[in-house]
Amino acid sequence: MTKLVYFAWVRERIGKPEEELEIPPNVVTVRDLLNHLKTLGEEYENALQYPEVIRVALNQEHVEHSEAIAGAREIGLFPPMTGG
Amino acid sequence: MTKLVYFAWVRERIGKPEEELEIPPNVVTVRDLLNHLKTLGEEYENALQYPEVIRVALNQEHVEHSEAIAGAREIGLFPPMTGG
Amino acid sequence: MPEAVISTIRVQTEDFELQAEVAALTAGRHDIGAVVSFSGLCRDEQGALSALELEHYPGMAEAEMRRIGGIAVERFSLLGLTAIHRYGKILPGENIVLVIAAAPHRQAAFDGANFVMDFLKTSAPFWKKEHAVDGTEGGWVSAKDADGEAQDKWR
Amino acid sequence: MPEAVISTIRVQTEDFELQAEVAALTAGRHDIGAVVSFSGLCRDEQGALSALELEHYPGMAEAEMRRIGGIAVERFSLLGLTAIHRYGKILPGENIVLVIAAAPHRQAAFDGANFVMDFLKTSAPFWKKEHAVDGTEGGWVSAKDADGEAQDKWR
Repeated sequence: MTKLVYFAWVRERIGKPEEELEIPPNVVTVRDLLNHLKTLGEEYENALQYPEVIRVALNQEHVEHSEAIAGAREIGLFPPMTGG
Repeated sequence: MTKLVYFAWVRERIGKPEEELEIPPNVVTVRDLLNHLKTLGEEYENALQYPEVIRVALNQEHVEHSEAIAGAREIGLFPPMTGG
Repeated sequence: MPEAVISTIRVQTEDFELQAEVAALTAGRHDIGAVVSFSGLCRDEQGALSALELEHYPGMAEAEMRRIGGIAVERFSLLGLTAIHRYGKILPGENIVLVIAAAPHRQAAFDGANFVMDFLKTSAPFWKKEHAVDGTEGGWVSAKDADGEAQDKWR
Repeated sequence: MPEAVISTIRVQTEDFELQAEVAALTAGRHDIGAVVSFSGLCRDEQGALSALELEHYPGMAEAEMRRIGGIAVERFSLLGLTAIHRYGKILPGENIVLVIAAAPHRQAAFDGANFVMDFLKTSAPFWKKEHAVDGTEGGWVSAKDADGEAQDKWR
């Protein structure tokens, strides 16, 4: 099981701040994960409609969509940052 | 009579912070004034040995050495600024 | 020569005290010649905005601020760095973020604070939601292209 | 739209309060999104310096600071500007100068404060004399070529 955490409008659209998910073995990269999540229901499809804008952190570190997710205990999905 | 005011090492070398001077009519520009002052004694010669480094203000505004001094009530002579 | 230190990294709901944070950086030191502080405040957008709601990724926000700060300390040879970011509801006129950079000379302090702000904007996991004065949620603030471009000056 | 204002120009012997000066600039305003402060402090030059003695041209110092501030307010569309310069004897670790620039957005505030410092260094009539720890006068500080060159970035 892997912990997924969501923020800002990704969190609002998916409808929960976090969850534990079993990730299938054919899901290798961040990009694979985003495509996989979109199959889990309308709320995911809505949140991840434009996957290229979604920012992803593995174990609280920014990664590219090409990165492998193997070994990640916590995966964060969120929109581009707007702090500061 | 024109008021001359001196600062920093210009003041120290001339030996006074200010004085009133009668400026001869053939002294037209700032450059003329610096050359004239050098004739007034050793302390002026010492202070104004390298006239090109001396900064000059007419009525408390920076001017170039080519500027005419006509009409100045107060002329300030000082080294390059080192505040901030 | 005292060590270059990231003195303070904090994510908090409460406001910060500029003077106290500067004093914490400079107290007892005689090698600091320049301190630059940046305070980011909530604007009311010509009266349209009643509040900002700041969300963050706990843990990662601090880690990312510390990472950016470490790069700035090294790159600009800073003698001290403070970065504090608030979260929760913030009203117009209130502080959102504080960055302070201390250095021997002025340009390093200016560059250090400016660099940290540019990267904090696009890399630290914070998100702003607007609340309009008419009671509606104005929605999530969109990331600005200008913020990404602002980083280009550091390449 | 409130007027752009140079809120404060002061030349004084006593120290200043950073927090109070920032508050004076921002109090009651909801259009300021960024405040950048620069504090210049006296360094001890690896323990060699016991104090700086700051001399100034009374009247002209304030006028020149106001002139430089006015250019910065216009050029960077600042919403407020503070410039305070101390004179007299200043010990290592003490403040020498404070510049604060307020603007809607961050880069204008950074640039405004940076610009004012660059021009204040070379145009405001202040002079520093060093006092060495061994009791001797270290002499007048020489103007740095780097300070003239720092202005070139604003051309």
